[in-house]
Amino acid sequence: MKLFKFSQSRSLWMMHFCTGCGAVELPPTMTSRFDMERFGIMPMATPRQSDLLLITGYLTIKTLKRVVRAYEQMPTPRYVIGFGSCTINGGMYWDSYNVIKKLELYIPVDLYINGCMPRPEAIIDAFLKLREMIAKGEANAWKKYIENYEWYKKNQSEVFDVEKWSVKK
Amino acid sequence: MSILYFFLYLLLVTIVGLLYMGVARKVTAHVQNRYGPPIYQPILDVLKLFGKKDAASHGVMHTLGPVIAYTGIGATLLFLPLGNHTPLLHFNGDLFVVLYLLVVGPLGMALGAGESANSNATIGIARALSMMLGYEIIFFMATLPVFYANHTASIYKVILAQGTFPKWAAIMYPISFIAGLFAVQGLLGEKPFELVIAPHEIASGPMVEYGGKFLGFLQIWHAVGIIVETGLFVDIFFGPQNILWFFVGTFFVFLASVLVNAVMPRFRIEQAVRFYWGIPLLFAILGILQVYLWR
Amino acid sequence: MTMFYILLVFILTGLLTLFLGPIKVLRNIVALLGYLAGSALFIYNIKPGLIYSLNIRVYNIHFESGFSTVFFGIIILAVFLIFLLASFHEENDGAYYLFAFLTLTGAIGVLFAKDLISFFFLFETMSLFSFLMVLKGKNKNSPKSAFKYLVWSVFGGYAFLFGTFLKVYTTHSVMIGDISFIGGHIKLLILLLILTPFMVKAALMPFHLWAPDAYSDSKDAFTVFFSGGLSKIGIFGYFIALFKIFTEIASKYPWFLTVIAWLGGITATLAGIYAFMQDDAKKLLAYSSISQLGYVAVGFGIYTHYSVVAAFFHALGHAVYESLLFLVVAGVYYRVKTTDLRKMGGLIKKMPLSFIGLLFGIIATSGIPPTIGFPSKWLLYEAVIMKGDLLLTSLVFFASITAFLYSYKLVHSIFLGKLHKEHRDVKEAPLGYATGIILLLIPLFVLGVAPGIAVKHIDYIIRFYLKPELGYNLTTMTTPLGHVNFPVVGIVMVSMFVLSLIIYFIFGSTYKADQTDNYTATEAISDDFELHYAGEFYGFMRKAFGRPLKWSFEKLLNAFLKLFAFIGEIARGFYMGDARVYLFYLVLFFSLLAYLMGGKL
Amino acid sequence: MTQEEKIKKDIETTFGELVNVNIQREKRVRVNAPKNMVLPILAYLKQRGFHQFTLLTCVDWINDGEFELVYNLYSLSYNVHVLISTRIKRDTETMPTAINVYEMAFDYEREIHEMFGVVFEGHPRLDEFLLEDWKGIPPMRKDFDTRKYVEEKFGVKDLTKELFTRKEQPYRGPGSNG
Repeated sequence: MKLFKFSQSRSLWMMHFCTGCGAVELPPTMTSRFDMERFGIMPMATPRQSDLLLITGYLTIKTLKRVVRAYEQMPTPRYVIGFGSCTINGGMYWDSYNVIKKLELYIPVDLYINGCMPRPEAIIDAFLKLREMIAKGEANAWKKYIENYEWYKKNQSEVFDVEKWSVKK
Repeated sequence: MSILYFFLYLLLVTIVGLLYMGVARKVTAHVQNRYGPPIYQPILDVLKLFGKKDAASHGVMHTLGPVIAYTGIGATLLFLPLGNHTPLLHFNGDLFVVLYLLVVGPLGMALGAGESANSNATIGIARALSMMLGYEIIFFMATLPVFYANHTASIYKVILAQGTFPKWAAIMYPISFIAGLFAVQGLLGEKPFELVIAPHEIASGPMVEYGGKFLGFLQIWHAVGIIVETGLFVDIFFGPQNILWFFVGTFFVFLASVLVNAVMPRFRIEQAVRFYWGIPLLFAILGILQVYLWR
Repeated sequence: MTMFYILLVFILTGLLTLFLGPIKVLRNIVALLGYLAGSALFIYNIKPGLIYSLNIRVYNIHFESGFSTVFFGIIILAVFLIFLLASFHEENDGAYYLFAFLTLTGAIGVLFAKDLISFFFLFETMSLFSFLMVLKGKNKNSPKSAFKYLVWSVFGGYAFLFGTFLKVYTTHSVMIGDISFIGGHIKLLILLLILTPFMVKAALMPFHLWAPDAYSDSKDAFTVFFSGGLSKIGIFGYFIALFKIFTEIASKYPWFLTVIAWLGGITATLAGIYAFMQDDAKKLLAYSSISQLGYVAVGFGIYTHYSVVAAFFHALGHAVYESLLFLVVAGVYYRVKTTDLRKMGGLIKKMPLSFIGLLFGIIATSGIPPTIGFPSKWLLYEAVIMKGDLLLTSLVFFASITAFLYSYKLVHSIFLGKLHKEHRDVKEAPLGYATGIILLLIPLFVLGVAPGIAVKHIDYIIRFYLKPELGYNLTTMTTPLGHVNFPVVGIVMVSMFVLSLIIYFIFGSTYKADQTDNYTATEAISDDFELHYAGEFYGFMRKAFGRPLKWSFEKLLNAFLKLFAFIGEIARGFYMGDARVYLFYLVLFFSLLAYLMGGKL
Repeated sequence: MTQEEKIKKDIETTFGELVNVNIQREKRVRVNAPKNMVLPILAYLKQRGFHQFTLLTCVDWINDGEFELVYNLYSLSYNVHVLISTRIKRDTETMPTAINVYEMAFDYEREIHEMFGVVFEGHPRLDEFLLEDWKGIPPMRKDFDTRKYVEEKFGVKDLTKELFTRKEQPYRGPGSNG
């Protein structure tokens, strides 16, 4: 069990949901300057294969539906990193009619990176922090989602049609 | 006793294959001026995938797909000599048994991916099968002269018939050897023939609906596949080696393929198939002519 | 006398079913009983070496039974049973059964015939009634396809008749017997002419043009017999022509055999390529059938002991898995009323038994062990390499790769992928089809693991003609090149599968995902959303092949047709149907005559 | 005579008193026209070489009770922008669609319809476009109270307070200075 936990912390496959401007910070993170692959973090193509959902930037209602769907398709244990101020409180879209303000109302977030934009160093730092949390068994947000499923669904239903967008289980 | 022996055998090959994948990632990273993950990274990946709590299954065939894939490659391994190390069942089969068992894996995965009802997966499968019209035939034609010249269809006998260094088939039949190298690139699915997976285009193709332990299975399938495919090539072209040199041989064949992979873009499917029907086919036919002339 | 009775039983059964036409249940029972009586007679009484002659004034009928008679007879009778079981579910009239039984009579009779005249007579009976069977086909294209089939059959029949006359002229004997002693090259011509109808029947390129249409436009149940059973007569014909009529072909005209082998290889490859380009299940299977029969021709063309064993075994295998595939498609058609691959999908959840049938059918078609497809392919490769024709080996290998392509397309488009909305209430194929599937799955595995059962019999057929080189027992085969133990391959696969399953069950858990729960770039899809990728499945291969794919024998033939039509049009121009014009021609003719005669008229 | 002046003169001679043309600055000509003149002007300019329909925008003059629709055209050969501006009554008036002149107007008109509620007569597809499941008044209108809407919909009590005083501090890495 310990081995599994260790390998979970050392091998994070990431699905970066590039919703906004945050996406530009990821190429330097991946490529030779910062090279996140040395920590075992790789970008993956589909939510089925990923452990980590990285939400880079603001989420409009339209995108949130897709994020929730992607999150629900990921196998557990799964982790979410909110990236940039927009995921914390809406950031520069704080009074926009179409951008959600607090991501954690809709899906559980393990870790936020604040800043607008956070630099690649901050991203790497967040990854390392998440790694520590997983190893210690603190990154349990995915359990929260399963336990408080009704609550999350209620929050989601306030902004979009949950029936249509949830994954049928 | 031999069952236990086989377990160890399979475990060894799986781990070595995973380490090869790690090396591939490290080498690619260095080519791209990065540091890269540790070499044992794929092992961690596989452990993580098997430790996942739940994986989505779309039905019986979807579930069995990766299992059949691993079955096929594991069964192939039993018939494949690792160098001059006698395979467990070498007396029971030959090249064609190995070639046909080698297809069981992709077929299983194809059936599994097909049931997921995802068109990305099926496009990937359609590509994989079409690619076989390219590389598989070249690989076959490249190895034929060796078997024909040694008058056997058994891989083990071909190994023994070759003799040591200067009598390697690679040196005796250099044209076929080059054709074979072309084919190995496609056999391993490395760039520029990576279009079956093509993550940016069809979202990792056949694996699109596989997560958790299914993906773990596909990883170890790929790991054993690397050894089996390069091993077949090494067996046929590099003569009798002890098991250590056998792994060195497979490693260098794999390394060559990875280095090409690191700097190549991706072909379109019809380009890839047509590529194989061009220069590699010419080499393969010339190799066959060579064996006719020598005999 | 028994041989005559068997044919009589089949004819009488056919006539009885014609009169019982409207009463479906009774008709079916009579058909089945008649069939069973005939085949019981065949199995218990037909031993190799029976001879029977019937003299009707000047015309003598000579019947004889050999090992090949028993071999092919059992195949044809077995496939006919599958056909009968499946056809009970179709909407047929009595005449349909009459024609079917008369076709069977012809097919079985051909196997008995010892002289070329009765051979011709029975062969044409079979062709004629199978033509009528195609004519009673399932769609409005059937008459056209049937006509195509008839034209090709007649072409083959004339060639055979002409060959027979030549043989009688040169040897003064109508018996099927050796012609090696004839001087000059006329014996090759005789051989070629006698071989023609069999090449047509076994759909060897370029004589294959009737097959895709006739196979796909005849009724589904009949296609099982048509492809699985009747094509065997073509292979029986190869055997007759190459081994009984011209025994010394290998030493006298080796190039002729090479041509046959290469034609076989080209047939296998091209038909395979056409097969994976088809979008209709039956068309695909028709081409696949042609492709598989190409291997048989390769086996005969190589003309060594184990290549011919491979050819016979492949013919047997072809009968098993091609019947199975056509049967499954027939069952699917019975339920969903279409054979268009683009309109099906996801039926695995509704028709699991049919899926299993098709799955093992395609596994056998692809030649994967431990099924019936593997031993023959393995033997064939050994034989071709042994012969030293490496390019032909490569061609055959290419053909067997195309088999993977079309078989995956078939199984994916029908059974995998997304279930169509209108197929939600589809049920498993009815009893007749299901029984057939199960009956065919048994030999598929048994002969794949223990090919010795059949190889022993095949060896008896040909050991008289060729030096026995193949070492075999019940479960193994040894050639000078290699050795294979079929059960070991099977056991290894099964135990490896069990091991993988154990690994699978140790770790983690799975949950059942809905078909709409799919990675679609995280878009939510509704249940009737089209996700199935079936049309243009290998569309990109069109680009890869480029121009050569557009060439075909059919187009060449159509070009000839156009040329003839053009010439005919010109010729017709002379006959306007107007009396004055004829008068003008007459005047012209006489003035020309007068001119030529120098004005002496 | 510069290109701009030439264009201005041409429009004025063709459409006379009905339109008001002025050169705003270099490369930019503005035409103020009544509603029914817009399509003729568009058709004329297209024929005159303005092949590019750059943009269609809308301004909500809530105090006047009017929407101003601005059609932006551009000509590659003259290197000149022409803005055709027209005003229609809010809520009561409709605008004829321009897709028969410029196909490009299709999506712009859908967007304006969705964001402002302007109805384009003859447009074949004025349905949901950028917003999904939007209920209530179109969001770009001046009388749409964004803050109130945000507070209600996203469960944020007091926006400014929420922004600047947060109880539980999120994780701050070294890169973000704090």
